Amino acid sequence: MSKFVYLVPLFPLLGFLINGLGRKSLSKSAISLIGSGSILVSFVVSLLIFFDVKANGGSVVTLFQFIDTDSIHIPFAFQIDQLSSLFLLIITGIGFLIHLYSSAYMHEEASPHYARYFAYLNLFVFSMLLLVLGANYVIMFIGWEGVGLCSYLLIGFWFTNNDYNYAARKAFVMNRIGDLGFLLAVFWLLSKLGTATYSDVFAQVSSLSSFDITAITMLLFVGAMGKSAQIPLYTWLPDAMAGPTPVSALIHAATMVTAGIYMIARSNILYTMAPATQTLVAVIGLATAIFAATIALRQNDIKKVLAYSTVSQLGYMFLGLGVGAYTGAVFHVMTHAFFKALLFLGAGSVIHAMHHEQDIRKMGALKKYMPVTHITFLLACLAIAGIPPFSGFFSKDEILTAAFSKNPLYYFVGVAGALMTAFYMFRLYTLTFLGQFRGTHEQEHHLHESPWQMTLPLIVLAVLSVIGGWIGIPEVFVENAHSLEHFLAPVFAESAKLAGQEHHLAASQEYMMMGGTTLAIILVILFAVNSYKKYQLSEEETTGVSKLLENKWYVDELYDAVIVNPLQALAGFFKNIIEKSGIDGLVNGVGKLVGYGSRQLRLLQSGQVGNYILVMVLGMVVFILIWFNDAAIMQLLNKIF
Amino acid sequence: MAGQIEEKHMQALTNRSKEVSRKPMSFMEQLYLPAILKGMAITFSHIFKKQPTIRYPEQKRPFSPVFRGLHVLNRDEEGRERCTACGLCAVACPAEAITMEAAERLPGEENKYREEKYAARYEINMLRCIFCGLCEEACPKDAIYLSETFAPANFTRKGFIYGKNELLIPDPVTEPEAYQKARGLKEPTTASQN
Amino acid sequence: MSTTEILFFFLTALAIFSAIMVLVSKNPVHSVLWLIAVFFAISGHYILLNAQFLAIVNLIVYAGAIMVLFLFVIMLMNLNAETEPQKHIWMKLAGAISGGCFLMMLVSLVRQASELNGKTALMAEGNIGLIKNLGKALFSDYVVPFEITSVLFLSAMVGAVVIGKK
Amino acid sequence: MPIQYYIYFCLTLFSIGIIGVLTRRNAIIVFMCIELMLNAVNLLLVAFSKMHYAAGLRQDPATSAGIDGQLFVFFIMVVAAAEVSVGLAIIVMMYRNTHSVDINFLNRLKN
Amino acid sequence: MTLLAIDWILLIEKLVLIAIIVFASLGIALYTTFAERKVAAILQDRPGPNRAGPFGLFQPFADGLKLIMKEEIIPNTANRSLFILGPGLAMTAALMTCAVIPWSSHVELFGRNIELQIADINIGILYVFGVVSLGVYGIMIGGWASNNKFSLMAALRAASQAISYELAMGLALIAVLMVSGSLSLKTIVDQQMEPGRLWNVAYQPLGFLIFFICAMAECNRTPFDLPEAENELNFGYHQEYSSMKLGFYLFSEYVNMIMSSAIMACLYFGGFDIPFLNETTLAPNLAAILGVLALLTKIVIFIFIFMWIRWTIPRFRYDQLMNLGWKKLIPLALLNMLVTGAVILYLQG
Repeated sequence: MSKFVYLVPLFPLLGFLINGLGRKSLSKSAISLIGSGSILVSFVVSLLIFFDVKANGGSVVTLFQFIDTDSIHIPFAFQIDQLSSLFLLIITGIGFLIHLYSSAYMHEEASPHYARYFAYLNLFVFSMLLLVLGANYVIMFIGWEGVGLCSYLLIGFWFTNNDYNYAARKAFVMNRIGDLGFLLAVFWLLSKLGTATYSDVFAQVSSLSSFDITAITMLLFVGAMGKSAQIPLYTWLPDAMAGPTPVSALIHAATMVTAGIYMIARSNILYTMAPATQTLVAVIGLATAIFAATIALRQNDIKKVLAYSTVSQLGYMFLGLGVGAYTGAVFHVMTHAFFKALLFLGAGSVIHAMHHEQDIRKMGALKKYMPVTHITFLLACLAIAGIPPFSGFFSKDEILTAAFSKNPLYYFVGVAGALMTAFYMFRLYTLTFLGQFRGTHEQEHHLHESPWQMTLPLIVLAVLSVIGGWIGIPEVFVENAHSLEHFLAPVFAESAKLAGQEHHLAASQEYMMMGGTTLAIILVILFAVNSYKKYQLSEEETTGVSKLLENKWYVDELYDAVIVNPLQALAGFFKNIIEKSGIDGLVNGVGKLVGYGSRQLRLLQSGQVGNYILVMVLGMVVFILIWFNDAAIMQLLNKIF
Repeated sequence: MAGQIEEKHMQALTNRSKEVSRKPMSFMEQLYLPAILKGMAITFSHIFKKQPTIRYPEQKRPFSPVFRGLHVLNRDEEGRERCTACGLCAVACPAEAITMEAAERLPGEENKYREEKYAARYEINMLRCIFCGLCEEACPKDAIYLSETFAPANFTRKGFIYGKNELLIPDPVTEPEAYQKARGLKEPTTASQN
Repeated sequence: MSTTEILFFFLTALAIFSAIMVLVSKNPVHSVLWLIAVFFAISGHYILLNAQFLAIVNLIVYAGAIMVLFLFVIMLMNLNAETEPQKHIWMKLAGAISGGCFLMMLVSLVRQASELNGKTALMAEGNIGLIKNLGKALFSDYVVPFEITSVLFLSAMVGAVVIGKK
Repeated sequence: MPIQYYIYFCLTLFSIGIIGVLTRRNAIIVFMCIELMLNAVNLLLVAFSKMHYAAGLRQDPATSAGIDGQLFVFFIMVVAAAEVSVGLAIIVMMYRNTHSVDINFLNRLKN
Repeated sequence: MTLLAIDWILLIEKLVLIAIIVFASLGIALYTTFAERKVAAILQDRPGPNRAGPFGLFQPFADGLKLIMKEEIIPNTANRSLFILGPGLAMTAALMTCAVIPWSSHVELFGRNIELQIADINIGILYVFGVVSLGVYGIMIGGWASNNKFSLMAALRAASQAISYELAMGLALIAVLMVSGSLSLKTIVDQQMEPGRLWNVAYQPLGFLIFFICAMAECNRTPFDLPEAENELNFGYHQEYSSMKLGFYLFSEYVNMIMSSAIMACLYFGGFDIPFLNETTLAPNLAAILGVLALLTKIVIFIFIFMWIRWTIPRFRYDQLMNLGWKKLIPLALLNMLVTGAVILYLQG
């Protein structure tokens, strides 16, 4: 089965080509059929591969030599193992649902743009699959850049709006900063080890000095920061909500942003051997989780809330990675993919129903208009808030437990973040679905449940959000029920060996922690629902901390003041002073010199063919004279000098 | 269109006229060869056709009875000139080609001239003559008539002014054979073919 | 002196004389005709070398086709001695002198080349110039170049037509 | 016939061709002089071919040494024919544009 | 003296043969002009020239004498040397062809075996081809030297016509060469004489047709007599010519006709082969004389066909002429060549 792995990225690529080239001639139904169908086929192949891996273990499939020089051999190879097959399923599965959803959500677009959208989406899936499947950092980097490009294209999909274009550009530039780190890390690896293939790198990792490992992991983490929106490179993600909502669901919740997690999980051995980096990862992750959660508390745009929530959840994943709970991180990636995709799609459904109104203050009481969306959204909120037995509970609990065993401080800060999560999610839920409707009458009149293409993915994802966590039930509940850990064990075996036997918490302590947290969360939820149930639209200015939070801690302004403005000033200085007087003068001087010289030399070139030939013949005569009489000429010269 | 309508009303003079066809040529026609061979067969068949040529000096076409050739001044049976120089012919001539001078017959010349007056000089400018035959009709004495001789040749224009010695018929008494020949009584070889 | 030698020197003299006449003729048509004479002389040389095929091909291609084209063009343009552009006398002199120098250099080189001594070209014998042998070599060892020349011809044809149609 | 004779002869013809190119301004004559040079080379090739043949004949009576030279001549003729067709087309174009075949009129690469 | 090494007797023999053939050709050409007039007359139901001598047989001499006695006129603005060179070249090129025509097998005379062919060179057909391609010079030079635009136009027409039809002719020829495998005319004729073998026309009917048409065009015969189109070009390339120089041009046309007839006879109709007769059973001299007569008969028939066509078919228009040459005959000839090659390969297995 493994040798057919190339089919997985092939179908999205074909879909991209067909939709991209035939965008002027294909009908909308054909476009959506091709776009979604190609992902569905990929999903089926991924399933087969998954079961194959489960039964027979992983393998590496080399398609051809990509870069083949004397010192560096980089094959175009696909790594198929437990980790990548799991990600394949997430990408293609959720990807298919979102494609299906998109076919209805984007139906108002004109046919060529509709095709363009699906082509971008397919290209994105292709790149993401390449990222996940690559058997070395170079292939991964290709996919890494591919998803960056697609993200840029999709965020700026409505390119007639300039703000969206700026958002797209911001995402692109932020990602580039991270990518530079990634690229440097890959070069570092290549120069030290001469290879970028995972198996070779991990086998030879012990030959690297600790400085090298730390530097490489730091640089890789910079890459992850950019892609996975961690402090300080997180600001692009909220702005990226400019894109169509399914895009946010696919890229900014389920797949692309988890690329950083995947990359670190993939390189777990390197990180295990670099404790300093691990600590940094954990701290950054935790900081991001809290920081983003605080911002999310006061956001009023439905998608912005979800965006900051995503950033926050990503912080949790990094926390997991930082404390060595790789399985937990991956587990959270999976569950997060389910419920965050669901949330985004639900939000999309709401926005669809509200005619592109995104401000939650102007919604409310949608419960009775959109039952399916309401139920699924509620389930997702419960999942993300960490109420057992929904999926979020298990994954978040695993990370927090691991964090506690590393450092109790991590745990408490993490729990604080979780409480905030519960609060802002239910604030969102309450404002949207409960209370009374605060929008215009026209909107109220048009409120409706979304078509089946949109509700079907919601239902599927809701089911997954509910039961998705049951593959990782902690040991304390049921012995050996954590099937995900067993499945992923081979990937993290090496790290586990290095990290040594982690000391398990006592079961009672664990029960206590879970119970306490859950109780606190339920209280917070009740508080949130209660305080926002009667919410009325008011014009009064927010002040103090609220204002700070509403303005996202003024981070964008800070960046502008600290980085962007000085840089622009410097560029202005170079442009106006250095270039004008120095470089231009030099370049123009050379040009003038050459111009003068050629004006003089041009006199030689009369344009008369006869003269040229005459000179040519004379040249031949002289040449023959010298060539065949060199001895005589040398004698003559000797005599003279 | 107009042409076609006119054609309908126009009466065909012969049945050999053929309508021009502007149809694009068929493949066989584009080959040309059949048409060429047909044409060559037609020309080849002409090898065996009878030649209509009359080999002129030897063979001649028979003249019609009213043919009007060069003029002849006649004599009577005794060889005397019939012309009495009355000038009626010169008057009748529409081209004014005839001139003459009359003279009195002297005694002893009765055997030469039939009347008392005769033409001492009688000239016809053959370049002016239109061979209308009016002189012949005007002559009261049957002295001038138009023969079957035609297409005279000469080196100078003067030579075409025929005098009496060119015009007078040979004497039937002294040169009977030449006379017979000039009268056309003794048939020369004429064209047997038509 | 054998007949071959007499013929050789005769043809050589004819060729060189005609070639010079090509240069000095003021009338382009005369130049063309003298050039044809050169080609005839060279064909004669080919026959002396028993390269019959080349001799006749030389005639057909050069005299029969190429020079007809030249003549054609000259006649079409109605070029004659009066319209013939003339170079400055100094340029002519310079050209003649440098060409002469070139000839002198090469001749002196050949004179120095001792490995040529005693080498002769086989006259009036040998069958490699016969069409049979040439054909065999052409269609076995040189078949690819031969095919390529056909492509060259085609492109030349197309090129000439395109240029001429403008 | 000694090969030097042929070399001298062909060099002479070649040089006459060069002098023609140098001294004439009529593009057609220049072109003809180039043909003259090509012919000189052709003749020399045939002469060399027969020289090699003569050398080869001493070892092997059935030799075909030197046949390449004659084939090269053949190819040169082919190329010359192609060259002439295109070249004359260009000259005709030039004449149409400038009403002259003077190469000195062609001292600009534009127009 | 090494000059003595030349086979003098052979030289004399060849010179005599050349003289005979040249004069015979001229004689035949002389009478061909007469025949032309006679045939035209017969095809048009008239007797034709019949005054000079019995049946007008001395007519060609009268014509020749008239041409010679006419005043020589060289136009003032004409290029003198080329004006004179033109007809000479035309005549020379026309006569040169006869060098490779095998008039018959050999005769035995004075104990010598004399071949009735001036030179049996192994590339005979190519030689013919080369000479034919030179024939156009006579016309072009004459037309240009006259300094008359009609002459020049006619000359250019003649040249382009000759070049165009040479191609198709050569392609048709190649098919014959593929059948015979030799370029020597003598060999080709001998092959056709072999018992049990048909004349080449049986194998190459299309090729013959193309060759025939091209030969007509090369000789500037009607319907391809565009260079002499009186109604468009007054008289053609020899408009300014008079006297014997004009005679040369007219004559060379007839000589060309004879030579092309002879070549067609050799290539396609067995040359001097007498059908249904095995020549080897006869005495060599008798066979040779009969052979010459046979060849002459074939030539006469061809000439008759030439004239027959001339007096049947009207002249082509110029574009029709070019279309026929380039768009019909050349593709046809190529096709013929292709089919011939395929069949030969098939027969060889």
